[in-house]
Amino acid sequence: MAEIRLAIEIAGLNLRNPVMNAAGILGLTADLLRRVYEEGAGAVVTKSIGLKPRMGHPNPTVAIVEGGLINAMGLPNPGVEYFLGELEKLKAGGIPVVASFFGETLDEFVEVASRLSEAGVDALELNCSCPNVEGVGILGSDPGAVKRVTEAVKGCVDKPLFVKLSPNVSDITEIARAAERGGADGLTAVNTLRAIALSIEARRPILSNVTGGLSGPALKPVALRCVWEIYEAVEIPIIGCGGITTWRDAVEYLLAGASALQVGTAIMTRGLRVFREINMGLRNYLEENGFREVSELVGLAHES
Amino acid sequence: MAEIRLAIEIAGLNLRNPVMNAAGILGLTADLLRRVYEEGAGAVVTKSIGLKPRMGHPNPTVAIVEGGLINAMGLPNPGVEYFLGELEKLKAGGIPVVASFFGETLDEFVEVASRLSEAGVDALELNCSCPNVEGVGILGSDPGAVKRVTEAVKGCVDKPLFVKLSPNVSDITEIARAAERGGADGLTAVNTLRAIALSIEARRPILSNVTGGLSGPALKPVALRCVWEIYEAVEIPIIGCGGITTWRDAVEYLLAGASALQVGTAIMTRGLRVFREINMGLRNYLEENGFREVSELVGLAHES
Amino acid sequence: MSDWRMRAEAHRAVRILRVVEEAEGVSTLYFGDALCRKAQPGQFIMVWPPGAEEVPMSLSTIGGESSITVKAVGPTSRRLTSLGEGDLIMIRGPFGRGFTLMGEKPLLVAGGTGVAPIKPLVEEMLSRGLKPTLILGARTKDRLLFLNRLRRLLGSKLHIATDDGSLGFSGPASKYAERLLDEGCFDAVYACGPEAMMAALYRAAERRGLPIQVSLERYMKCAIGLCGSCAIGPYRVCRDGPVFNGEMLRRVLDEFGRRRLDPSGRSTPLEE
Amino acid sequence: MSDWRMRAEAHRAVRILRVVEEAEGVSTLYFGDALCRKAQPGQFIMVWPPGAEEVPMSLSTIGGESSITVKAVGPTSRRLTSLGEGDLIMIRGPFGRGFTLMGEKPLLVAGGTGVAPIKPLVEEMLSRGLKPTLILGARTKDRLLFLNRLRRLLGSKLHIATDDGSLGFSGPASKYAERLLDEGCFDAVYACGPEAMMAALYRAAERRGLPIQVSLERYMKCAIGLCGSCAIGPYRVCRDGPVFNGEMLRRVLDEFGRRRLDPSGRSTPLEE
Ligand SMILES: Cc1cc2nc3c(=O)[nH]c(=O)nc-3n(C[C@H](O)[C@H](O)[C@H](O)COP(=O)(O)OP(=O)(O)OC[C@H]3O[C@@H](n4cnc5c(N)ncnc54)[C@H](O)[C@@H]3O)c2cc1C
Ligand SMILES: Cc1cc2nc3c(=O)[nH]c(=O)nc-3n(C[C@H](O)[C@H](O)[C@H](O)COP(=O)(O)OP(=O)(O)OC[C@H]3O[C@@H](n4cnc5c(N)ncnc54)[C@H](O)[C@@H]3O)c2cc1C
Ligand SMILES: Cc1cc2nc3c(=O)[nH]c(=O)nc-3n(C[C@H](O)[C@H](O)[C@H](O)COP(=O)(O)O)c2cc1C
Ligand SMILES: Cc1cc2nc3c(=O)[nH]c(=O)nc-3n(C[C@H](O)[C@H](O)[C@H](O)COP(=O)(O)O)c2cc1C
Ligand code: FES
Ligand code: FES
Repeated sequence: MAEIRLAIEIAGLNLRNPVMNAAGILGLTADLLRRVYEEGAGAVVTKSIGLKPRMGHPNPTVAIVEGGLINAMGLPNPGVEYFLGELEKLKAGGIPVVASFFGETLDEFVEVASRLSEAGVDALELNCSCPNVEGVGILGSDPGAVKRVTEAVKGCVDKPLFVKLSPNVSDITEIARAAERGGADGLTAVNTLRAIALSIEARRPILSNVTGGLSGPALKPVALRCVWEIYEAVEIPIIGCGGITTWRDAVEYLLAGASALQVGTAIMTRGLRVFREINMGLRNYLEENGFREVSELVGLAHES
Repeated sequence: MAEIRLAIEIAGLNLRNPVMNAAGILGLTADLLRRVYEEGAGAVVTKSIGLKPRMGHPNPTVAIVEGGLINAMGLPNPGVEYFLGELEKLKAGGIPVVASFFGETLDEFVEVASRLSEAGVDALELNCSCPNVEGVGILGSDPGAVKRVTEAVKGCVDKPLFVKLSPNVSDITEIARAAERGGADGLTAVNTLRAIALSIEARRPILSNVTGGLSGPALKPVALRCVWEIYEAVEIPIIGCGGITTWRDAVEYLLAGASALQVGTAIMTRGLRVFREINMGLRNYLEENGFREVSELVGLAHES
Repeated sequence: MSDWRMRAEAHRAVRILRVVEEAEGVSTLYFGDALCRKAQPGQFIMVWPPGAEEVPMSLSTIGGESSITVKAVGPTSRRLTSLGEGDLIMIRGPFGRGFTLMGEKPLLVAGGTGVAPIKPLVEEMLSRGLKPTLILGARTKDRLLFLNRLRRLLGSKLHIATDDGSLGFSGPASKYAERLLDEGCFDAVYACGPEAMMAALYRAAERRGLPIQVSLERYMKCAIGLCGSCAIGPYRVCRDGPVFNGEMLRRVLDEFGRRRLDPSGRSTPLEE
Repeated sequence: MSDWRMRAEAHRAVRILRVVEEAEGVSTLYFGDALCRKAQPGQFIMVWPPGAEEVPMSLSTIGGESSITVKAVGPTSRRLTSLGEGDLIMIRGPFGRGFTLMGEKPLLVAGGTGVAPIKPLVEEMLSRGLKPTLILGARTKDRLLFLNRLRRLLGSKLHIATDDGSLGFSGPASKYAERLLDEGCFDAVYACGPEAMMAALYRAAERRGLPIQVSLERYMKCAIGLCGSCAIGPYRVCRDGPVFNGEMLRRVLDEFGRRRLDPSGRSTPLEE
């Protein structure tokens, strides 16, 4: 029997398997990201890094709802200057690193991306979709703005650039195409859905920021639809993200058109073993269905 | 102790309680809607009625996902001409009826609304948000189109008009304001989120239409956020809809700003007793928290 | 955690274990499924052979293995009867309310593929110590389904009726049933088959003051009680049925045996 | 069906049953909650008095009633200590890994509000037949928490250490602990209190080859192991902790007792 390979190639990156942590999940320190890699991830993704340190929103910053989690962390991060030290530690370990980043202006986007890029990350992920920060969140629904930011960043970095899209738009293919035209090497789909949780006893919103982003299984059907639509609209590869909890979810995303995967909320429900679980399940699925490589699954459901 | 009242007034309608079935749920026949009313609903909402009969999409038309249901019925309906007969039967029973309707052109919207209105329905609900029909779905994300359709319909009917909004937009307050400016007497928020379900065994989408609309608890946090945002953007009343399953959900929607409620998917999980369950729970909540009327709760969480 | 995806309403894939041709164009497809194992006789599932439509089918075997018995009448049923061992079908269910046991000496009447839900009902009745009598009807002797199995189960309590008289009573099963009802001392009636037959039996049972249950078919889309396309009067066949008792039938006499909704929701005459 | 909203991670409202002032600015808030009833000693909950922030608090009573013991040090803890009977707080949890029972004759050391998770640990140990000895430390005698209750539980196995010598040993509890460790034949060490104290005890235990567990505090946002803000080395205090054993501490010696992340994720020196 032929050997089953979990390794993938995406936008020039060679990864031992297609499963990463999602941005903002355990990505604040080198030590935690190293652990994510040791637990079996194919690459690690950092917290979204901005120009200046940010404390984020006051607690409560998370609320559980049926099938998911709403968070409004408010992009806490130590700022790019500080974070270069963490990247150095990570890169010393030879771990493939995708650096997520954001800015509040176009210049900030470019500056943060350049510095991360010089620090030797393997790829960049442009977060233009965080629904929680004024001046940044809006970017995600304006194709023109997405194209401009992507272009500006691509002009200054020589690393593969993924643009992470927001599902809170009328037509995600329009944004996807804008990013592609701007020179993105790949797309991450998707960030969280804007949502709210209320307490009927406190008679008020639970999150200090009032609204937040819905992640987890409740997000999955919408995120999967986004991947499906984007796959039909662009040529560049897609990293699927949203509610992936089991290997079955992973296979669904691959069949819908994702070439790689990110896992966030499932680390709450399954723990860090989720990376090994998904990879084991993927391997079995490939074997039982007569496939040899993950790439054979990508987009397969579009052919039916 | 003062008497607790579940009765509400919304856009001139006086209803014995605030809980209705959602459009498309059991709304094809007078007999079924009468049963919904007998099971305790405050008013009944019809299936979305168009000009001509439609068979809808082939099966499979529904798929279960974590926390919800994806449907792509394809707006099957007997056409307005035929449906007038059902309305006659319903009105003979003195049941408050909200007639949901749609068109594929502006003229169709006006014609269907006029005929339903003449048939003596108590209110109309303009479905501009069904994500499954070409030429209609698009309407829901274009504020100009929403305003024009609303205006045209309002110009020809003398019944309260609710406009039902889609959550698949970047900024729902823009659409809400467009409907208000077009003369809507109220808004129903919201319809389903565009979504997909795949089978990894069949390696294809489950729904014959590929994509469908996500309803049920998975939709709730997004729908509740829509109600929250719309409440801050317009003056007209809101009917909250999306994942309402228990009286707790109902109270959350009222606190977020809904004046009335619609229940769909919960009829699958709870059965038709869901209307009585919610109304009983609402009554207890009012009593235990020192309120006397449902209207006292509306929007209360915005004051915190 | 995967609460919803474990629900009976969720699609799942099963492989066909084997196919048995029961008559020309009628096949039984066997498969294994944990939820169908625990179904009640009379419940149905939605069956989707990928590439075709999804359609309702009664469970014709309930136990360690499950089965459906399909008559090829159109594109999807033909697709189903063309499947073989190892092929994959997607199913959801079981749905609806099945038969309720009543009486000690029930008379069961099955016409055509209507025997599908009646077979597991017979098995259930026997295992509970009831004494069922069954009239198995079909157009011709070749179209009698599960004949051997039912003979083994029921012995002399199995009666046959064929329209062409090629075996047993010659004429409609409902007519033969009236005769037996007058002779025997039955205390309940069950039926599944053409709706005209069931309507005749309903009248026969009512006249004699006997409780009756029949299994109805209507066009189904959601099968989970939401869309209303399977409506008959105030009932949803998919959820309040498919088994109707006399009290329910009494409320839908203008439709039972007469009319049904087409897929757009318009009431149209029943032709069978 | 409401699977997720029943999870420990979900917010729920509880009413305060009563408040007991333990010392100046330190109060115990009692409440009833089904999930906290089944917590392990050492686990914590997130507590949100609506209108203020949400903060982590150890469970100081585990059983029919639950409690937290709050020291007023800033806006939220002051708000909590100002609440009274009938007031509503939102909680989620219990979170993290609590203490694991080791040995037969453990030495426990609690400093300040660090006694909060130690009290239910003592109760658990006694109910399992272990023979715990506790050193209860505080700045002054007035700030010794749960003194009566612990004396009743432990009798002569309760030792006191105060910084000002107003009761018991005069000086840091960790110093007194070293003395006891040399005298008694303890087979395990547990500690909760200022991190410098716990670091001293860790070194003392390591030198003597004794297993140790300590309970750490770090800035927490999500408390469900996702955001990483409570990181210490490769561990999340909210999920892998808050109780750390010697093996875990050995991997974080550059941070334990020295540094912690501020809310933006920058490592800063610990000052206590
Ligand atoms: C509760 C229930 C139990 C059934 N049990 C059996 C069974 O055990 N064995 C069996 O052979 N048949 C059974 N049927 C009938 C079976 O569903 C139809 O024969 C099948 O759907 C035909 O589909 P088709 O594409 O082959 O034919 P088509 O040419 O599409 O239609 C042929 C006939 O089947 C009806 N039909 C088609 N689609 C549906 C649908 N979605 N829901 C209901 N009726 C439909 C049509 O209205 C028409 O009368 C049952 C139906 C119901 C409602
Ligand atoms: C696992 C754990 C268990 C704890 N158990 C107790 C206990 O039983 N009794 C008790 O009195 N205190 C306990 N604390 C400490 C308690 O959380 C802080 O005292 C409280 O958050 C102070 O909030 P404030 O607004 O009153 O003060 P602030 O002025 O905001 O801060 C005072 C101190 O509390 C820290 N703090 C503030 N917010 C948080 C947060 N979200 N997470 C962690 N630390 C924070 C600050 O970093 C600072 O050091 C525990 C902390 C942790 C991590
Ligand atoms: C606690 C938390 C923090 C997050 N922080 C970020 C972030 O900094 N940048 C970003 O692009 N996405 C962030 N996200 C979104 C995730 O990367 C991911 O898109 C989303 O959670 C959906 O995936 P999941 O359902 O697997 O969690 C965050 C999500 C969570 C739950
Ligand atoms: C089977 C089904 C059919 C529906 N048909 C319609 C429809 O005809 N018109 C409409 O406006 N909404 C339709 N909807 C959407 C519902 O009215 C409602 O907006 C949505 O289901 C969210 O509510 P829920 O979560 O309570 O189900 C349909 C939903 C379902 C599940
Ligand atoms: S098939 Fe939809 S209600 Fe019965
Ligand atoms: S607080 Fe521990 S990971 Fe978020």
